[in-house]
Amino acid sequence: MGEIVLDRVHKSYDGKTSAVEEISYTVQQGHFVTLLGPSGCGKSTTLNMIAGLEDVSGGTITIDGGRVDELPPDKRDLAFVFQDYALYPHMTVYENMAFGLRMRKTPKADIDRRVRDAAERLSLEPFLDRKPRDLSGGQRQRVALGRAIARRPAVFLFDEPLSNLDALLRDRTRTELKQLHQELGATSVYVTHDQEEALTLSDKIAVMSRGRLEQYGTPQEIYDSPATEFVAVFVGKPSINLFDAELDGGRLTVPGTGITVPGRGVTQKAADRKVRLGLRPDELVVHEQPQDGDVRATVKLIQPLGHATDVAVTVAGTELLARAPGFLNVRPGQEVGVDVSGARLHVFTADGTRRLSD
Amino acid sequence: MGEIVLDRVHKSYDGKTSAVEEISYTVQQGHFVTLLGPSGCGKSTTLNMIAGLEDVSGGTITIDGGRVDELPPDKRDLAFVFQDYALYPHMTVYENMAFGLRMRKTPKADIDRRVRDAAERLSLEPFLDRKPRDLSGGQRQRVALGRAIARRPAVFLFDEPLSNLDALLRDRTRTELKQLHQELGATSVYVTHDQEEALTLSDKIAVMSRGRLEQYGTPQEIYDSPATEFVAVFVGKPSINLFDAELDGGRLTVPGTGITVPGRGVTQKAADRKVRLGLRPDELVVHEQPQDGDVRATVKLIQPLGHATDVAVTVAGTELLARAPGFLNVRPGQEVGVDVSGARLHVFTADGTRRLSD
Amino acid sequence: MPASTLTPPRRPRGLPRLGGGRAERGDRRFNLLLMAPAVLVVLALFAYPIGYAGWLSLHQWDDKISPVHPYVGVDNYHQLFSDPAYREALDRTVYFSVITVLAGVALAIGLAVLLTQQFRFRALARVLLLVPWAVPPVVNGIMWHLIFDGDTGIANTVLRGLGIIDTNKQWLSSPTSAMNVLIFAEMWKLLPFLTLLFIAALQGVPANLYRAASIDGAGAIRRFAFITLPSIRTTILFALIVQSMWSLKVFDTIYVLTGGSGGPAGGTTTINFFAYLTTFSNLDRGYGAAIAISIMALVLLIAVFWMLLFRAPSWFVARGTRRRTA
Amino acid sequence: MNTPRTAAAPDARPSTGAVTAPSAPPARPRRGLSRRGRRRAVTVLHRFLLVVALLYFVAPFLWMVVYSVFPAGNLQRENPDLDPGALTLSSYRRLLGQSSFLQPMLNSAVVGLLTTLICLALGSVAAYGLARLRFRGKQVLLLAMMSTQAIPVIVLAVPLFIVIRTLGLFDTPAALVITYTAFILPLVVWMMVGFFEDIPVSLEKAARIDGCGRWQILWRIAAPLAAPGLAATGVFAFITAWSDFFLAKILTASNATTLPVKTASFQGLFANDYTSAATAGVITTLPVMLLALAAQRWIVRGLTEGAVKG
Amino acid sequence: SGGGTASSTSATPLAPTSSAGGSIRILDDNTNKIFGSGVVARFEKDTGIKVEKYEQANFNDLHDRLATLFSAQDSSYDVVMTWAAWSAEFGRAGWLQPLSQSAVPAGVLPAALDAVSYGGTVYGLPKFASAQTMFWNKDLFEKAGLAPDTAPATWDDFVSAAKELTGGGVYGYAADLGNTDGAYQNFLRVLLLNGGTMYDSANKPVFNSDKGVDALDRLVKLLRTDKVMSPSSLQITNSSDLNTLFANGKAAIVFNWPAQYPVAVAKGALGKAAVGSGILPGIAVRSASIDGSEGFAINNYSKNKAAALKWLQYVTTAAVQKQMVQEEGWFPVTSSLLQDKTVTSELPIVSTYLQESRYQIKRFGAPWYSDVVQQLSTGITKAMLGQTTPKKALDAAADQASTIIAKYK
Ligand SMILES: Nc1ncnc2c1ncn2[C@@H]1O[C@H](COP(=O)(O)OP(=O)(O)OP(=O)(O)O)[C@@H](O)[C@H]1O
Ligand SMILES: Nc1ncnc2c1ncn2[C@@H]1O[C@H](COP(=O)(O)OP(=O)(O)OP(=O)(O)O)[C@@H](O)[C@H]1O
Ligand SMILES: [Mg+2]
Ligand SMILES: [Mg+2]
Repeated sequence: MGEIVLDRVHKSYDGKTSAVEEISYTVQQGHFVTLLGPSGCGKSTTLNMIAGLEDVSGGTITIDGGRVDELPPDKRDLAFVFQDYALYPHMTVYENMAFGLRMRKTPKADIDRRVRDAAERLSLEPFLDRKPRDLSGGQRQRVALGRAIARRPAVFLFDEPLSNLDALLRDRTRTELKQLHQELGATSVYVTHDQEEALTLSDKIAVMSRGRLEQYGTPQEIYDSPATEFVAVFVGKPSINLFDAELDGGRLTVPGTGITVPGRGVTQKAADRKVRLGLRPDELVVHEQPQDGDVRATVKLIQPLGHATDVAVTVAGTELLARAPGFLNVRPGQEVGVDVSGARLHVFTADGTRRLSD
Repeated sequence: MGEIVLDRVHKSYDGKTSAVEEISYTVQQGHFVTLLGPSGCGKSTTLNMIAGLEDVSGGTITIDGGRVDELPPDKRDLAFVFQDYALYPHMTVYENMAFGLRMRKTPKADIDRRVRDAAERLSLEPFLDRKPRDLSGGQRQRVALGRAIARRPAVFLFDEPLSNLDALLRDRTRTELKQLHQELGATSVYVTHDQEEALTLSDKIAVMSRGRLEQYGTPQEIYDSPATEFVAVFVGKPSINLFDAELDGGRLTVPGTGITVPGRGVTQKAADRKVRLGLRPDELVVHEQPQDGDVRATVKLIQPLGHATDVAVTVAGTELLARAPGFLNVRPGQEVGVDVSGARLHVFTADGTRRLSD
Repeated sequence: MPASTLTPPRRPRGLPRLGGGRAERGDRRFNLLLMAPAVLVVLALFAYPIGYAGWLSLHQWDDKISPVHPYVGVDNYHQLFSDPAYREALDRTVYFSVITVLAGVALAIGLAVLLTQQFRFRALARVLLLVPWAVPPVVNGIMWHLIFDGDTGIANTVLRGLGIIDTNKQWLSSPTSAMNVLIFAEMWKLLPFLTLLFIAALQGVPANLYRAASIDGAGAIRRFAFITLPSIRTTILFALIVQSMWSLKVFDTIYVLTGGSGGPAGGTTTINFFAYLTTFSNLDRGYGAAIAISIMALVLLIAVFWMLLFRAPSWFVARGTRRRTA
Repeated sequence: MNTPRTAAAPDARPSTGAVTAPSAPPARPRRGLSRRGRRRAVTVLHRFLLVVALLYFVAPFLWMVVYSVFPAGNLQRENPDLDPGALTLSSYRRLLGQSSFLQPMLNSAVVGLLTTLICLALGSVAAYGLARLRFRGKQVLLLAMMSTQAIPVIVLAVPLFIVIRTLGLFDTPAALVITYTAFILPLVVWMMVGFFEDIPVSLEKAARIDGCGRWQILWRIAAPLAAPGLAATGVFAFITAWSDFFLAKILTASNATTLPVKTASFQGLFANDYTSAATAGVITTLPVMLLALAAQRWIVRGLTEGAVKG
Repeated sequence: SGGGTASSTSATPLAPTSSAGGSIRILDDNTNKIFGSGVVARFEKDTGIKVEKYEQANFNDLHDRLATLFSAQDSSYDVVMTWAAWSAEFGRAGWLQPLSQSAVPAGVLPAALDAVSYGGTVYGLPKFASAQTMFWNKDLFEKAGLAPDTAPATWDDFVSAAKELTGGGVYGYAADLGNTDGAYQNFLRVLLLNGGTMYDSANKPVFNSDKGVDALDRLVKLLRTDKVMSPSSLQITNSSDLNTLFANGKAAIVFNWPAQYPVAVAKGALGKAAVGSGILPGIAVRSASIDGSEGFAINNYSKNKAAALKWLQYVTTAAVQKQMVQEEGWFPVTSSLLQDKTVTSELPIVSTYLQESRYQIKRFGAPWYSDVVQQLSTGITKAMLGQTTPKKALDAAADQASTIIAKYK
């Protein structure tokens, strides 16, 4: 129960510009799929179309083989967790969780069992008689989850459900969510603009940009082999270093910086002399004393994180970010060496739309 | 110019409970000091007392040797950046930045020069004639900064100035802020509940909890040698693993788990048999195949982050979090080995209030 | 005890009981200073007249009959219970108020729903809504008189044109129909304000609640019943209270619509108008004051009734401190 | 005339739309068509109710305008004769050329403006203080302010009349300004408190850091930010003062008579003049109506947000 | 009769003095136009007294306004308009200045003087005399096959004529029963025509006598049984609407004030030839009518009573009275003018008035007038609407009236 197929789904609000351009992919039954992308890229629109809160402008959506795109939301057997939770403020926690069942004329006893079961799972029992306004943000979030769980739908949809929580709570709830999914095994589609959430939670990630689907794959595929420059930049923290580089007979050179590496595994066609080269900061090694083969760089800014230190350096005017483990004892202005030889290469065409390295 | 000394500063709003308990520390001239702590711990209250927005209930505050705690805010020569920016909605960006100078009867020409200078520094020139409502969140934030800079005060105060920005912008602005401080060199006191911000920005961090000062030190001191259990938990991401342990003749044992390590550098007094042991997740090593000396653990949850993977495991019922580099190929339920021998030990008294290890 | 004697006296007399240092005390003093004039003006302008009215109501004070005004205790109030005219006026007031308040609020909710939908000239429609609100009550009376005149009124012309009636109806000649015309006229005037209230309330209902409810399986009707109505509950309460006050106090329209008589046959004499007739036409000021005070009590009683019905007296109280979050 | 009644819950209508779409078995994909057809039916119904409602709100006033520009003879007959050739502004010319009409007009304007100014000045300052103060009696005070609206004017009419006469203010604009202030001021406070509460406290903190004193904060920060509220409240106060009939009738005789009183007087025993009454009605209404329309955005915000929150 | 004044004991009757000057303020109703458009100016020129203000107010508003003013002992106005009911009410309350006999000009009609007096005390001087007479539409009479110049002399004649006249959007009869005073007047008229009276000599209400019940019954029948009375009669709150109705040819017969005449004969209306004028048709008596005379009185709190009296007297002068008759159609207050040939030739209704004045013309002004009329008119309207019987209505009203009147003992 719960396989979702999007087939050339398309949405335009104004009939002219596309909020979502023909998107196709399959969410396997029981999978947790994340729609990841920056603000305005069409994530919510896609989710709303799956939910039936927006009409599709074109294409079809099927759930378990049945077309649903003309059905009203309540006929689609899914639950939705909103960013602002959308808890009914005038109902108690219990009533909030029971509402969907009541609307579906579930017998009273059944409702009670399922609500209490969901409440127990989320440790919400002490709050069942409270109104949402008497709960903390995290508790509200859990009620929103509970409302979805109590319904036991085939599909869960989440629209940035964690973004209203503070950092600590967000991490904790993320973990709970993952655990919950492991237990329930229901198909879930999850919208976020936070790459960390997407990586940690998902079976598969759909990275979107400006209404288009950039890449659809497992977290590891997305991180290790971003299909486009956009994906490379958007996924991974701190953000990847990107340079205009030249690919010449198997060697990659960043002009004017002295950075040059052998282009292992890079497929070159005639047109691809000018390329984009990406190097992840945590794969660069900073030597307080420059060593042989190091690129020489000047330290600009040091940001200690405790377990690691982000060092922004400039190499002949080009800025480069490296992440070194632990506290690094350098000072702005100091000259250091950066070893790029150990870094995996992410090479893209000059316009960033196609990956050249494997 | 700009040394701030807090001497047994104390605040009670209701005359009964303390929002801030007698706090003393010195913010050195030119330093960037962060007040770090969870919500409601008294950070803003402390900052407001320094600013003069709240009266002190006891103790004294001196700036550059002069007592200021009875002075009104405008007599203290400081600027304040608010979480919601507090831009005057009815004034243009220019007027916002000029307002403080106008109120101080600065000559027109001077005002203009200083406002334009600040605007240039923050790339705000194109927006000088706009009203705040026509700016994006990030731009507003910069105007709030600009308003402070234009005043050229001896002291900058910041109350969670980044928390209304989205993640990407927050990181970028944090970097800008750090650079700005490097350039201006003015004493700054910065409030945040985000440990990462505190670590990256500060010369010194004051960790607060429930109105009390837990620790005052450099980021490295705070991270490497947290003075209390609270600091250890609050600083560092992911959060430190903490166990009830027994300290016996130089060995630390976590009862029932098989975890046991030599208590290097731990000072034991008679009373400290029962202790708290902290191990940072990134200092634990996970072996997909358990090896000799490893603690045997069952994988509970895997959260890949791209550059690393967080693995939650259970060791005889006790949960433990480890962070391994790259993608880790394990599955929930799988048996793995955890090597704790390389981890730095954080040992505290049983009530968590005193550090025992060095 | 010892603890409090040790702390320095922080609280000057007369100031609200709160902690704080010099600056905070200064702030409070400043704010009190700002409040003082308005509070004093209102107190002065209400306290004396109300006291005076209460005093009047305890006297026999009929200017036409006698220049002496003996103290009569609660006789005037006693008369209220035995006076059939008061009873009738009260009945009419109940009729008028029940309809204007209940139907008014219900219709206003409906209109607000109409006007919160998306359509092209929505802004214009909401502007037009203000027309009746701006019309002074006196003009309202004149206007409806022109419309419902039995001979020349446009109402008859239109209804004849539509074939609904074939001879002119004398709208203002029977007590009941005159009362209904009055209700119709008052509704016209009061609906816009109530509608505006509800428009704002409806706009304040988060759209996501409706979406959540539709996902939960609620159709349009059930969304209205389970989401819309409960969400605008406090506004409904406010509207009921405010409209009850106004309905009990209606005067100008009656005066103009009925040529100052409250007729025909007293058919539009509500208690407020009755108080007027007693006080100013019959010059029985003592009894008039008693009637007026009974109205005041009635208004407060009804406000309390609505609050209890909604079990939300705390809402009114809480409103003063609640702050809108951005 | 039961049309507005049917407007009660358009949301509750969609089921009727099913008439236009052949009903389909539930939960089948093909039902989508009916979903669209139903939407169209709901739209049609919505527009219809809308037109009816707007006609109801606008037509009566327009009819009074018609009455004021046509000779009574054209209208006081079986079927009104709206020949545009008969259009005449003579009744406006006559009224506006009469000092006995202009004087009340001037009085109304003066009384309205003065009342508004005083109420705004006292009320907004008090509201600001109230919004910033936290003390135990605050809610009670606000409630007391509001409950002044529960007092029928008739209760106060005689005492007010006596007070006014004792002060020697009978039949002067001052009499009206004072009494209107009493009735309107509490409302102004009530409305303005909401507006001031909406101003973030951090703005005032920022201003203090920037060097503003208390009055300066009030004047330079709070007042400009509450300007929409002031405008709305001001318009509300003006309209209330301008529209009053009862107090003006009681407290004035001739010199200070206001427009509503004058307008009402066109229905006499021996000289009922419908055209003049309609004309006076239009003239009385127009200024406030224009004001209301001009400030409508603020008014809607002011009346509703000021009045009901949460 | 209950003429004992409660509070005017201190007031000595005012006699004219030669040395009147200064300025006065006048509050009139809005019946007359001639004062504002010339008479006031001439008065100022002729007497040297300045009229600081001549204000006209809505008649419907005036009672409450005057009562308020008086009870506040206000002196804003020196001269106020009065008529039968108010002279009694305000006079008894001590709010009007009693006049000495020497202040009353010679030849003032008793009926007109009655309207400004109460309990033997004269409180003012009349500005015009007025009584209701019958008007009929000769054209409609002709159309209905009735003799256009012969007025129905008895009630039954009137009813049968009205029946003939009713049809095709036209009603045989119309009245102004729409407000308190109107309902009372219409009843009082039939009551008098039926030989009845309002109060007995002890001021006990007797309008619910058999004559009274019969009178009201006849009135009700006009509307409900014979259906000759225009249904709009019940919503007409003032005689000017009635004027219009008759002038527009919608009602064939009306019993109305003299001001009906100029309206009916005006350009675009019926014209002189079509308007018949005669005395009211009787039931038990040949005819009778109700009085509508108005006058001016002096505010007892006035600071310039001497000058005020000058105005009162000036209004009764022949020049002013003649203008009143000619321009507005009201009857003059002095008998000499009533006989004036130029006046009668211009206004045939003046001779009708002369005829009518041979019969009883009453109004029963009393201090309790407004209270009693309020009760009575409610009963009358209910009876007209068929909501109660005439007997029940009148009995109840009489009961209430007794209670009210008892307070004045
Ligand atoms: N109701 C609407 N009417 C018109 N345009 C809309 C509507 N909703 C969204 N859009 C537009 O469609 C595009 C995609 O919006 P969508 O809400 O799906 O983005 P998103 O990825 O969810 O962004 P966010 O992270 O900010 O929520 C945006 O350009 C947005 O402006
Ligand atoms: N104006 C006030 N009146 C009464 N109590 C207050 C006031 N402001 C703060 N407090 C209380 O003082 C304590 C400290 O508050 P403070 O605002 O300083 O916390 P904070 O560390 O800034 O928290 P946050 O991160 O949520 O801003 C809290 O318990 C709070 O409830
Ligand atoms: Mg979104
Ligand atoms: Mg804070």
